[in-house]
Amino acid sequence: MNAQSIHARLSRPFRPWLVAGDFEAIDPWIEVKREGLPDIARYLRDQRDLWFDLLHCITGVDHFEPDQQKAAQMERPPHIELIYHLSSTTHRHRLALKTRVPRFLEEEPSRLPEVSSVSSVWSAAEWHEREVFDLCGVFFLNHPDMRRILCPEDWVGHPLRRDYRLPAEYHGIQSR
Amino acid sequence: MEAINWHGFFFLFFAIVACAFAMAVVVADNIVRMACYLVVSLGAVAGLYFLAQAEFLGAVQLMVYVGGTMVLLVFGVMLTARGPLASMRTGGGQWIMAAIAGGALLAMLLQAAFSVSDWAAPKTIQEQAAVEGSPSARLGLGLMGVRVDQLEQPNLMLRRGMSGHLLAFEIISVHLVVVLVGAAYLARAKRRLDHKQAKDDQRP
Amino acid sequence: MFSERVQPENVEFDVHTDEMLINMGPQHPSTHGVLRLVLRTDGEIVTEVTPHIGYLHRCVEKIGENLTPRQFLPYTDRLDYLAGMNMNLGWALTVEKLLGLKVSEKTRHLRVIVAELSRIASHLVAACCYGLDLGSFTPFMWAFRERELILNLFEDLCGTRLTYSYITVGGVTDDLPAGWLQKCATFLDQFEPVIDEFHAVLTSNAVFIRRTAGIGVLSPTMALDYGCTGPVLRGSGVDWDLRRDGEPFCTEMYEDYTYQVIAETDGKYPQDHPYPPVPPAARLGDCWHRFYVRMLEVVQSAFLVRQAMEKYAQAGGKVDEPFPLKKKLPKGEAYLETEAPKGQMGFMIISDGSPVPYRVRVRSSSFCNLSVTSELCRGVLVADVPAIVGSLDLVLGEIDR
Amino acid sequence: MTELLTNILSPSWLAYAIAAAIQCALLLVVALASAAVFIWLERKVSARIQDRLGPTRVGGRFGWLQPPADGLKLLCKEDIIPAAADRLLFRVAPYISFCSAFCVFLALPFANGWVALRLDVGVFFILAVAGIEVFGVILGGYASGSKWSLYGAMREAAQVVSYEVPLALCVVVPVLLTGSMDLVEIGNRQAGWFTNWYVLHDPFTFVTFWVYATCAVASTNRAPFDLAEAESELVAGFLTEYSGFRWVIFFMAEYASMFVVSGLAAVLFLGGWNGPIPIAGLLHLGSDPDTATGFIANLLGLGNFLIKTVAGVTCVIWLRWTLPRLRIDQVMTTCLKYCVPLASAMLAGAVLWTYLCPGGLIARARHSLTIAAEQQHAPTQERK
Repeated sequence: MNAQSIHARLSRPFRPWLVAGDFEAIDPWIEVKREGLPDIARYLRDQRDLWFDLLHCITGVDHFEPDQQKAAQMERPPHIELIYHLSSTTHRHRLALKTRVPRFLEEEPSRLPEVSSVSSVWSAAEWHEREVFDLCGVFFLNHPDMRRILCPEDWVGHPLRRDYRLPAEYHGIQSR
Repeated sequence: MEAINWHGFFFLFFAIVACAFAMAVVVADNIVRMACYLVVSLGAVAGLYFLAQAEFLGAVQLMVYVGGTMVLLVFGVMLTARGPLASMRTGGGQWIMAAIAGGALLAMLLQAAFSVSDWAAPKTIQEQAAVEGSPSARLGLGLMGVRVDQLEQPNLMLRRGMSGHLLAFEIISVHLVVVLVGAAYLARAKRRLDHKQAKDDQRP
Repeated sequence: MFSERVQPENVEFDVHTDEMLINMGPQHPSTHGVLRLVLRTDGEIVTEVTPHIGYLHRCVEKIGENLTPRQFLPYTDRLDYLAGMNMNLGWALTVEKLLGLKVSEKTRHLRVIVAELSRIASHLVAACCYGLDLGSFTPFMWAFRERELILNLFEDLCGTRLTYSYITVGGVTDDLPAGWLQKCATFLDQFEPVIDEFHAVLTSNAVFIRRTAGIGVLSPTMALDYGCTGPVLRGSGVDWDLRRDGEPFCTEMYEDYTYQVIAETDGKYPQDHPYPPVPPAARLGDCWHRFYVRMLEVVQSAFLVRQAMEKYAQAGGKVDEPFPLKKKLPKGEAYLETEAPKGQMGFMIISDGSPVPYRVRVRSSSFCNLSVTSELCRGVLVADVPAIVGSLDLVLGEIDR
Repeated sequence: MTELLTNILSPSWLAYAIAAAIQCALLLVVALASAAVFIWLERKVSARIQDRLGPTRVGGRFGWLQPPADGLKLLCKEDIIPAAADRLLFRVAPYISFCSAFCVFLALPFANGWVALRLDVGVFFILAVAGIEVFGVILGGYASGSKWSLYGAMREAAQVVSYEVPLALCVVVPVLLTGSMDLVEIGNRQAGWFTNWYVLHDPFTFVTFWVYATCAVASTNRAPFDLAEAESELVAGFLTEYSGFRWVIFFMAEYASMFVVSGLAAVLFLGGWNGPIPIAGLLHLGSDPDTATGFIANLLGLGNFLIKTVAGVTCVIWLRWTLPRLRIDQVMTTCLKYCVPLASAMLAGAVLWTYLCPGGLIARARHSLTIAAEQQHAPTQERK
């Protein structure tokens, strides 16, 4: 099944949640609203003809430009994009599922954006979501163990945010 | 300095070690150190047995008591240790109780010791060393049912009744086997429970 | 001889000892680097294992956002440092996917040669370090003896023994030196009979079987659920290998090669060599099967190298047409997973049209394989923890990135 | 020696003390030298098994100076006592282990009558004293204040205490056949051709020997039973916190006890100082060590004993570098489910055998053949 037919397959039950899709891209993708993510994920996994049993990866991409001039040229407003790479070992088809979250919850720079976890659908998501939380600063709701995973627990900031600046010091260690 | 009594010297040495470490067991407040001192004390007693040429008894002392203390130590560590070094402090009341009990036992033993007329004065080494034959062989034969020491009994009918320590030996063996089986049974996994519930039970 | 153990999570032991929290690692002989496992133990029984990672974290993805693809290539060597060639290959193919670049036939076969040799080296380390985890030191030395020969070949090829940066975007850095194929053939000739020694001392060893069979059973569904890939997944009986089942960009490389994907299907392994039989105590998905899959894949890889050498000798075209160091990348994003020795190694590159990628993502196979540890280690004995962790074949450079 | 020194030195107590010290030193040298040789042997054997050369340069050929070099290096190492350790016990523990391993040498005969302390309960003494070695390990493991060490200590306790049972049961079999616990007596009883060795005495003793070998390896904590120091699980077990000299002492104890169990196996089952062919007996050298010929016979016996012991140690080393480690539950299962019943059965079998067929299989066969031959030769005499 290619991305287009998957999109068609999804559009019946989830039409209001499907935002966009690019079936001509190098890796065809479908973008969904973040509210619908867990349901769509479960549907993708459980439907016999879809059967996406393998979650490869969750990628968080921070679309943001710290430079004011360049920021004006950006096509889309600043946001964080989450990309879920899925495939099915039985049907041998692939899909990139995307969803968008704001960079901060309610535009408050101290609050992380939230999105529902898919770790109940694929256990693999458990660690990937922790990694996205750690590096990109997205909080996953209903996650069993939302902690930092690669950085130390007391690390400040999320390194893969475009406006991240390395702390000058960490426990007495000079970093610059 | 011509005739230094080596036997007496070693006797004193082992006796002092045994007593000193026995005291140390009482005074120490760390359970593992206690066990360690106890082992030294029991080892010194084994040394006394060797000195008295009772090698069998000495080896038994080492194997049973020292080995037993080792097991005690293991259980002490496993079952009572909270934190890396478990400590047990004795209160004043316990000291008094222990002193009364220990003193009574000591008095009794002293009385018994002095009542044996042969022990009133030390014998010469030659006399002490004159133990004919090997004691362990006789003991072993006794365990297997042959009383070597009673062979002079002239009456054959009476001799037949004295079948050595075979029965006692058997009873002890069976007893030990039962204890072993019981221990294995106790240590065995018994009930099946839901893991989560078991885990919750463990948490106070 | 030993009856099948009852699942310990369902057993309530009458004799309780104090619960103890133990740090296994980050400095521990059997965690293969700086993995830290916190064990909650009740005597010898482990009730819970929590992996803590990140001791080698250097945020390679951030580094990738500041370097052009070819500059980033040496960093990929440091991911799975036991199979640097496969890491290079994964990154090179990903960038080529973004560029829509096709490499010459000669390059393709050359890549197969080095990738499969690298797989042999990695599997040898994995399989025999596993012996070390179980307390058997000798096969480890034997494996390193063979691996040394592969490293010598690589040294002739690119001058380094560990971090090769050999396969680059658009080709490889240099063609094979003269006489290399002959050396490689000599290596394979002496290596293939040696594999049986490993089978003798590990695979069919009674103690080894007792230590691994039925331990850490990973069901196929659980393996997929946790995103386990590579030999870990195939050890659970899932017939899935990206060299055959992956994206075209990955499978094209292995077109018209014959090889078998090693996975137990219908209760038996593909058989073209007298391997030791599967012991009756082994259950599909246990440590023994994961180990066995690796040992069999080594044979397949050697077979692939032989084919590739033949094809390379006949193929035409240049091998070194590297992508310019600072050329602008086309706008777009590409994600590609390749079958690395440890599992599926994924790279993602997102470009906004500048020479430097906007975002680089590294999907590590060991990372997902490790995430299943706490599930597998519930209720096992302390000695089983190294046995299970070792069977997953982890490389911390790849996990921590 | 004591008499000699008493004659020379004026205060007899000094002479006595010096004589005792010399004897102790001799034994100590044996224990330490054997440890050094075995360390070298272990390096060489493991190297050959692993397709390496092992030490080649230190001290010229074969790297024979490697153990002293190792020792020197270890002596120069920093002596570390962890902050959480029980300092007294931590220091004492290695010595307890080594002392017990060393004391065993007291009762171990190296040739006919060449034993420091001839006890009529020699076997029992050796088992009892060797059992104390584990105490040092437990103490060291506990006193280190490290959880890995504690694990090692607990495993050691469980393992060694369990394996003492089948070990003792196996040892009882030769004792039973000899009717004595005196090791010299046991060794002498196996004099003559190798068919007189207890391992070939009857099928039960043959099996007993292998059970003994298993239990001996287990009780010395060597692979595949080296759970107490399982480096891939417990870092180094009870040795985790030890370094330098104290570590060496534990190591020495391990090698000394390897020597002891191999030597015990040689005496109990493999004829001790009696070679496969009774050369000394054929040459009529006599067995009295005070005569010159008897001395030579005893030297031959010493050679026999050492060859057998070193062969035993080599097998133990070979095992270690070949097999993976068993798990603790498997170790205990091997002991309690297989070794103990097997050893008990073999004991019972040996008792039955000696009752039904005294003198062993081959001796018995030879005996019955002689009887048959006699009967053929003199049938008429028999009738009278």
